Amino acid sequence: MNSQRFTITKEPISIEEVVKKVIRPEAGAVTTFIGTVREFTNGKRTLFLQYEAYVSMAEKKLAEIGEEIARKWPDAKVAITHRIGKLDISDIAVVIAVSTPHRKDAYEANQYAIERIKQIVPIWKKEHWENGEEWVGNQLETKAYPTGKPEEEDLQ
Amino acid sequence: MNSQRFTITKEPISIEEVVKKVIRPEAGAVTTFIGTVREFTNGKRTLFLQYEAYVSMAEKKLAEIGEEIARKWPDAKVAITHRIGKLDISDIAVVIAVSTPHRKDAYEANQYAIERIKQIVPIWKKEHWENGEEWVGNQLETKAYPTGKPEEEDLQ
Amino acid sequence: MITILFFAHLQEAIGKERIQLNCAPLAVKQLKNHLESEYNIDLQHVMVAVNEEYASESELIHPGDTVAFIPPVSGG
Amino acid sequence: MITILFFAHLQEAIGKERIQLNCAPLAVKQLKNHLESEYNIDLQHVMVAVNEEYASESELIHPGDTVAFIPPVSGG
Repeated sequence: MNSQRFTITKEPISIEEVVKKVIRPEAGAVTTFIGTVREFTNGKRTLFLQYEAYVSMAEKKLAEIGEEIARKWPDAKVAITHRIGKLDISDIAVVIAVSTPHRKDAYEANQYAIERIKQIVPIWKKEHWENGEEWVGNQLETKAYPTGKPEEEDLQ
Repeated sequence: MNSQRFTITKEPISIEEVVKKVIRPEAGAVTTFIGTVREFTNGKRTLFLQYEAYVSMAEKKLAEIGEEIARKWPDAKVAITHRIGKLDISDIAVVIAVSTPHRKDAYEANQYAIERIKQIVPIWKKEHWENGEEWVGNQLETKAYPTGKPEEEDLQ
Repeated sequence: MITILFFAHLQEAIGKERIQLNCAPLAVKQLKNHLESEYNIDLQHVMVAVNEEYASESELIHPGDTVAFIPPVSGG
Repeated sequence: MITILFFAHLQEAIGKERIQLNCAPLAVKQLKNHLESEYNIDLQHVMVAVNEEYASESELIHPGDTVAFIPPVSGG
């Protein structure tokens, strides 16, 4: 497992390894978000997913999310690992770990991280069903970014 | 590791084991809260902690928190493991895992669980410092429960 | 006979994990008063569980019951 | 020469991960228009990164730059 705090991997993700990167004596709270492959989306049965990334830029953008969090929650420490390649139902696609001295910040900063991942990190998933496959866009599908990039303000 | 979803243990807690209890095909999001032993509290350096529990009742109360969550977030599945005995700095005292189909619920239900643990589960910690030791009460110290028990409404 | 359990600082104050008491049915409040004077302890902010369920001050304790004194909890 | 990267459905539509283009400095918007007509693809909701940073439509692309077309992301 990569010792970098912000990383893209082709291997199964160890939750413990990601958590270890943020555990420290001054923090009493760690939250994790673990995104797993769901079998049914809008009533449609997924067989497996294929994740693809623009790896070098994705790692940069994950680190940028870490910097955004450091500005908003100065006491927080963050680590994010995202997996790419073929993932089966219930496989772990992403683990976000955030440690803070106090727990409320750990929840908030963690939720911020997953929302930002879904906005700015160049990773795509292709859903494979029994009768087809499709690259998934963002949930709005038609979101346009006037400045050519998603701003922090785009966070709902 | 105990296969029960709500359990008190004297052994180190495996995060992966707790998470496994809630991963399922219909849930795409798992949040965990990991409580670790913090070195400094109010500027005072902790050497280690001693946790004690009324084990049988504590496991019942953890399960009760699971039932409360099932009423508030019907799609959530929860598992909680709390460790007792001597814990060193950065050791894991508690792991709460919540899986839901959608992530917002997983954060909310998880946060609800830790707040309730701190109210109703008969577990106590004794802080050991360089020059003394003390059993820690609740943060308000003087909280009185008119009905003789903490109500759901007591949750801040 | 009722069984009474003590935890945390109460256990240290009394020097025992549990005691047994022969008594007629009595309210939680009465038992608290009895123990406060018997052991010179303060049970004001201490919750009581009868048979592993939190009980109010007026709840009756019967022979065979297990009563636990629960200081403010500090798990998590 | 600039290097152009395609991902996800764009990569499948074009049939290539990357192409290289000899051209004078040009705006992101111009490159988009060129590729849309060349490959018959829709780049309306596609973001552009120049050297791994998101770029606006008016940003200039220079020889040596790496340009990536980034369809709406779906990680997490």
